[in-house]
Amino acid sequence: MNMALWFTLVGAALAAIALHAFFSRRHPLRRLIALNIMGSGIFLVLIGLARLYPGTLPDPVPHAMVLTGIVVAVSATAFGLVLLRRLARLGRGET
Amino acid sequence: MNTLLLAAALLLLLTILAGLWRVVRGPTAADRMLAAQLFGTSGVGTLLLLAEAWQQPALRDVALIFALLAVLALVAFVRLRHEGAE
Amino acid sequence: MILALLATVLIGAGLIFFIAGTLGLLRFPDVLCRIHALTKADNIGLGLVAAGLALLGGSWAVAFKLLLIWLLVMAAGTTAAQLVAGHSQAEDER
Amino acid sequence: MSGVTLALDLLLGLSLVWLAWRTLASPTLFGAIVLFIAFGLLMALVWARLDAPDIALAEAAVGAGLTGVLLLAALADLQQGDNLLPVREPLRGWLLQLILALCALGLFTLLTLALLGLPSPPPSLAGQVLPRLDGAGASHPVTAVLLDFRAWDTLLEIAVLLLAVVAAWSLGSHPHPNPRIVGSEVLQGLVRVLLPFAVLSAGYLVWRGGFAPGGAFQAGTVLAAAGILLLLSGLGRPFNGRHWLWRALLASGLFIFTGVALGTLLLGGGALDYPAGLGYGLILAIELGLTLTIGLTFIALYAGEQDAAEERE
Repeated sequence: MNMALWFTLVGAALAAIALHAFFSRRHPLRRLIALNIMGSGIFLVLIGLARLYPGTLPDPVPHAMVLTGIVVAVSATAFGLVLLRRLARLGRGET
Repeated sequence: MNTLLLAAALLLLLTILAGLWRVVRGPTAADRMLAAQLFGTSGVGTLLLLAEAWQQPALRDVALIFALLAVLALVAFVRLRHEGAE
Repeated sequence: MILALLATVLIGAGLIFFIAGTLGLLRFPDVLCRIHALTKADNIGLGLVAAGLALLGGSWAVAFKLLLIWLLVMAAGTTAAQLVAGHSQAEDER
Repeated sequence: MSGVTLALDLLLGLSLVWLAWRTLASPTLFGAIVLFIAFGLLMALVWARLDAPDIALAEAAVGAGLTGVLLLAALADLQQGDNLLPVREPLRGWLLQLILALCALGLFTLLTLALLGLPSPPPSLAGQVLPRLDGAGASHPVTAVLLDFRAWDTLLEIAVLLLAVVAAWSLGSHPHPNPRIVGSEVLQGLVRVLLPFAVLSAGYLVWRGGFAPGGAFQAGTVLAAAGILLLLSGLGRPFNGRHWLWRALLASGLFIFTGVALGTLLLGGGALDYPAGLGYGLILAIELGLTLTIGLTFIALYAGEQDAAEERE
């Protein structure tokens, strides 16, 4: 079996597992982790596609997209965590 | 030579997976964190071996970043956890 | 040829240390013992593997980078061990 | 393909799926976070396998360093006092569970079908990017795509990062994570050793980005990790987020990027259409700014903003 195809399938599996966890787990921190794993799965599909055929050179455009995606994913996660901390403080009755 | 290097990388990957078992089992939080630190070192070793086997010098830079930053999570664990809980 | 043989020996020896460290992590009874096993074995293991790879790398720049990586891992690893040990001691005393 | 490589691929893929499952099913939050950090390490190895060293670099900095520390800091904050984070009841009922499992299975099937239905060879833009590299400001294809051919996307991405900081600030302050004093001398010794190397590596990555894997994203994350390490060790003091110099540095990437866009527009070309010969210098300037912005953005999101009241003390 083609190596890149194998990893794209792994990526699809990761996305599916994480989707399941995102809806079945209720703690927001767990959901953020699930979202991150889902993202990794999708990135894996994209990069696997970029070099699906070993003869051709890897396509740099998906690489650039995934690089952008990783940075945006981290900043979204960081912002989500700020929201969480705010929510917890509201729950404790602090302002 | 290449096959040997790849076999070595495979062996290191196996030690990482064995360490994962310690993370899953614990029992203490310190154990989990320590095992995570081990992945850092084994991961650096794996990356260095792969850099040579696949002739991808950029992987040495990845190893360098790991060497620099793998300790960060452990520091956060030691300094922040259970803050104000006692 | 001799270089390649020497490199193989060094890398092989390094792997043995890695495996020993992992066995210690899995089998030793408490945190402090496990720290003891890990820090020594892994740092020496990585050093040997890096030395072997430096022989194969074929340039001083590569060898220097490998040395730098090893030194960084050692600095971080030993400090990490110290921190975790101190942390679990503090937890025990509480 | 040799048997060893095949074993390596199979082991990497299977352990990735297993690890994701264990991470998401972990009984404790702390365990989930540590397993997620390990997941990042395996991802970096997979990126290396897929000839994507740029992404492996970013994943190493993000997965090994940044995300883990952000999650741990948030967890420490959530565990202060009583945890009053509103968490809804877990899903109940076999029908809901079934629907959820079918949805997940559906996603996997759809992705697989889409993969198998691709024409052969699959569509690729490599044929359009690679011949144009000679005229671009960077000879490394990924950097050329990010900062030359599709520079607009990157410009907007930086705007999004700044927006995240502004949004976080607008929510009011969250407490700066206060480090404990345990082991601070040893730790500060380590930080004094690591920090110069981290800054040096960040610079090295920016410089490499022009012609080899590397660039502003990776360098910025390394810088952010270094800054957070400084705060955690107690060597660095939390800064005043309202200070104009801090804000100017935070926005420097966007300023330089927009400045270059306006400049090229005034020179008569299209915006971000670099004049011949100037491309390399302009891209390097933009990348240095981006590195600062990305690094400081994550530090700002980690550290939060101090209360106005605390400032006066």
